[in-house]
Amino acid sequence: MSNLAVTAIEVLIFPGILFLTSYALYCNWINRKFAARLQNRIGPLHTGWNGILQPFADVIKLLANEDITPASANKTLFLLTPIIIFALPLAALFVIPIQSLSNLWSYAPVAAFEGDLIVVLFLLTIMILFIFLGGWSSASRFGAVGAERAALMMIAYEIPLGLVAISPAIMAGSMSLNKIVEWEVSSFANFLAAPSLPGILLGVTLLIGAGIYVICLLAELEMRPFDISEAETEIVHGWQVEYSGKKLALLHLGHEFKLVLAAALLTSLFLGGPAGPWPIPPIVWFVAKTTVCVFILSNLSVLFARFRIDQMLSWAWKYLVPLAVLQVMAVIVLSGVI
Amino acid sequence: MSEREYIIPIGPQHPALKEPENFLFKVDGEIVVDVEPRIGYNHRGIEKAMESRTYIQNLYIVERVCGICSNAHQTAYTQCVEEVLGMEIPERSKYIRVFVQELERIHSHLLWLGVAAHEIGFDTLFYYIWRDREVVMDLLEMVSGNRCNYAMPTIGGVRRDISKENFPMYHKMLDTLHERTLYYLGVCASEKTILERAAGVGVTSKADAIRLSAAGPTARASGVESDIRKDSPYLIYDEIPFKMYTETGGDVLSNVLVRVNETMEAAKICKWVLDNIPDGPIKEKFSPMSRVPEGEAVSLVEAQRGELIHYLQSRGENKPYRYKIRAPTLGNILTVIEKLKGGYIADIPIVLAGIDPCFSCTDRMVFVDEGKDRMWDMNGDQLRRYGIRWYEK
Amino acid sequence: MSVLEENNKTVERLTEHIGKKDVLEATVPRERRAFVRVPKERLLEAAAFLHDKENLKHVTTITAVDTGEDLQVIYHLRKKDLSLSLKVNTPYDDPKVPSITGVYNGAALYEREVYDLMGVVPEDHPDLRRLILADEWPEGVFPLRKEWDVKSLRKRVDGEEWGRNE
Amino acid sequence: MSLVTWARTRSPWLIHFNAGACNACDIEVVAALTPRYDIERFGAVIKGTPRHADVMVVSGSVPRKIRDRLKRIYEQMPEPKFVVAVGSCAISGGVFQDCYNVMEGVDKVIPVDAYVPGCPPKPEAILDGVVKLLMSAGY
Repeated sequence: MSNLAVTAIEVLIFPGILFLTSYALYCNWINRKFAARLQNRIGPLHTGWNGILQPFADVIKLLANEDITPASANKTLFLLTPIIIFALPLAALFVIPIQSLSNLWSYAPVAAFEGDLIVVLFLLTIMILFIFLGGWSSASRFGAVGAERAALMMIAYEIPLGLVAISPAIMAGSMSLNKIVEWEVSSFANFLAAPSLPGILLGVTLLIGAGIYVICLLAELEMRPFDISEAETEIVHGWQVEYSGKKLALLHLGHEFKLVLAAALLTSLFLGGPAGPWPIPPIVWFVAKTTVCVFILSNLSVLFARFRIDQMLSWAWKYLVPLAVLQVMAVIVLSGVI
Repeated sequence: MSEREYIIPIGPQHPALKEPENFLFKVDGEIVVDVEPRIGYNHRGIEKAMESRTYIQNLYIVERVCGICSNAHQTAYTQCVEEVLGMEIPERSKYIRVFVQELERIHSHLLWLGVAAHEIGFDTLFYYIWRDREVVMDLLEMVSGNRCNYAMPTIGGVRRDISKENFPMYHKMLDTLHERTLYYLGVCASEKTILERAAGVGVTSKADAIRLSAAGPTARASGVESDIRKDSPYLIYDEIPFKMYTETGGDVLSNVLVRVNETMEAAKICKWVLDNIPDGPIKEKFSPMSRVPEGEAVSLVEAQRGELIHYLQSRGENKPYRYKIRAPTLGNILTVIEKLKGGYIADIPIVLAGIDPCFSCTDRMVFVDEGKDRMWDMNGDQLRRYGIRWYEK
Repeated sequence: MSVLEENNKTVERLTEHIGKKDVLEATVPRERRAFVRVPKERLLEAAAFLHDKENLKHVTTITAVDTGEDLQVIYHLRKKDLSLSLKVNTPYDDPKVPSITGVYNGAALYEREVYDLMGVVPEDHPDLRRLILADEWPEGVFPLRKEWDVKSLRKRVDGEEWGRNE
Repeated sequence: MSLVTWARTRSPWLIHFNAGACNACDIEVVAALTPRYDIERFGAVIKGTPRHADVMVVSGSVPRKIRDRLKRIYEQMPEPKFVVAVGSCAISGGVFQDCYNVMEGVDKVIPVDAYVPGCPPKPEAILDGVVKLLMSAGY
């Protein structure tokens, strides 16, 4: 067995495309099921065990449906957007530490390099640009308004999102997700061995950071209360309004990858990634921790009414950005102490 | 029209409108500059149809003017006919009519509250409210046999009696409704995201409400004391002790508070009716071929959405000579246009929903104007032009 | 003073204001209801009087009736404890009435409605467009007039039998 | 049963179109979403745009003006598409037969695959109609 074959399997099957796709569908099911239960409903039930195959059925059906391109749409952009929105989060997921095939207890990501955190953040930003283009190219007024709103929202949450994601990196002294996870594991072990006041302070600061991060992720994922760009009752489905069939399936998958990516980032940056006490392999920890993150996200999203775009913008700039800056400053100060 | 403005059509198929309706919004960025309502997608020609049907047949068509306020329409219709006939209906039937009317008010207001929550993107609240609304639907089903379109009032009384053995159960269900509504009142008055979206949004002043002849809860939310049940009591409303709620804000929040308070008041009225209902017959005889003497009558009813007027002119046949219905929503359209101007796109659904529009009522007599062609000239921007052309396809 | 007496007083004051010979018909069939008929030339005067002096600030609706000889327009005005129906008649060949939108701002849509369905033309209406009728609806076909029944209306508008086949 | 067929029967996305109904059918369609009936158990979701939908739930007697809109919305749906006519009005015009401005039935305008009678039908009946349609629509 050459190294190449292992890498190929890692990319294509586990923990690569196949695993990520099924995991994304699983996360979608978790999200829907949790939301339904919190809303006093049952949610998907008759498709597979407790409806677990529901997202799978949705995607298969969409793939088989007719694909309509509006006559007045910009054909190239209209075609390109779903592919890119599908591909970007998938690409970003390859740098997330999940599970290595070469060693059962190792969680080195498929593609790791110094600075991959920056790449992930960059990909997240680029995605919004393509959402904007996708909405704009569909030549529907609802699409245009949705695209405009998506871009406006990005201005509000992208800065705190980036700032907060940097703070664990500052502590770890590395821009690599894998290294950040390793730092988390070792420093947590150190802290347990010898608890100290700066350690507690750092923990609290990072917790605040995680809170801000969750809020930004809700906006990134266009979940309530920030589903402003695809608000169903206001502008139908916003920038997605014109997509159907295969393109819609890709958009759906892309959105679900984004959900996984969000949960995985949250896990990697603040919850110690796939690491955990010994006899359980990293993959189990990864699944458990990301499921908890999805639960947190879906729980928050059913608790609120949708914000209006201007409210969201002013709120983000008034509170979220300063808080994120303060948090990063606190982390820098503490990193000097520890 | 400036460069920055473009037009967003809402309706006739739009998730915020459960009914076919078309509003044209000229928007500048996120701000609404002008609104043009185009009512008429639901025009069925009921008034004309009624002129060729007998009085008993008309009972059913009048009920289906609107499925949400069916009992209000039937009450108004039967009152009209009975007034021209000079018929005095049995006491017990009046109580039953009020009972069903107030149940319908609870059902309609809870429905509205849920839809309003949905419009501001608060689906969880929508699901909870509609879950509790099923209680009143069950109650209506027990009383009348159907969840909507109850067919209770008939000319000369009511069609079905309510039985005494069920009263304890009715009381219990009404208590549940009252308690849950109180809870939702607390939620609506304290939950921050709701207040952000509802307070100070879509304001109508008291002077404007009077000037534009606003009706019902919409007027009461602006501080106008107008309630047919108090102003021009019909059935037994002059005997029932109940309170008229008004708010002074005139915004969406005031609309919510007025309707929630009215829901609880309606539950109290229902309980009062159950406690005080006299025994006796429930209807007078009126045969399908009976003729109604020459005359005219105006019947006013406080439907859930406001003042409802029916006007009957009879020429001594077994069919009406002219029958006119005006539903409250038409009276509130001018108000809602005032409310929408200068607001945000995001506020359109909740402000529209704020008057609890019921276009199937409104449109019996109105036609549509598509008028698409006009928009073409007004629209300079190439891309937006494309958007409109697409919409045409 | 009972409600009925109060209502009678209102109608009396209106009669006094308009002048006895111009009040063609005035009845108070029961408490809280009144019907008054005036010539169409005096409509605005009567409406203004009721709005300003008698506090009937609310216009409920406007009904138009095809009486067989002419068109009758009924303005349903309301205040607490009284719903007064003010009637005017206007001939078929000149179906004009003065617009009351200047006095009652809320009447704008109702006047457009009767304009569409009965062909009653409110003069000096600020915004009298064919708002409600569709563009393809033929000119001069007013569906609520008695000259049309459902069948002939369908034939006229669609040029053929439309909908269910009999 | 192929995989695609299986997926289609398990994932009907609905669009609700009110073609001049009296609202009774419409509130019952909405009620089918709510906790007691919860149409999502069958994988059905109400979508706002015809492009995302597979099944159109139409209520109402189709007044003259809505006719073109109904056609247009139907044409915007991707294939394969199904139509469920909910309520007596959507089936035959119901009580509004012989009104000058109604079409008397959705099937005069677009092809209908399933009829759910009732005035209005209960939410259970609407659910049943959708599920039966999927189980029998040539699959």
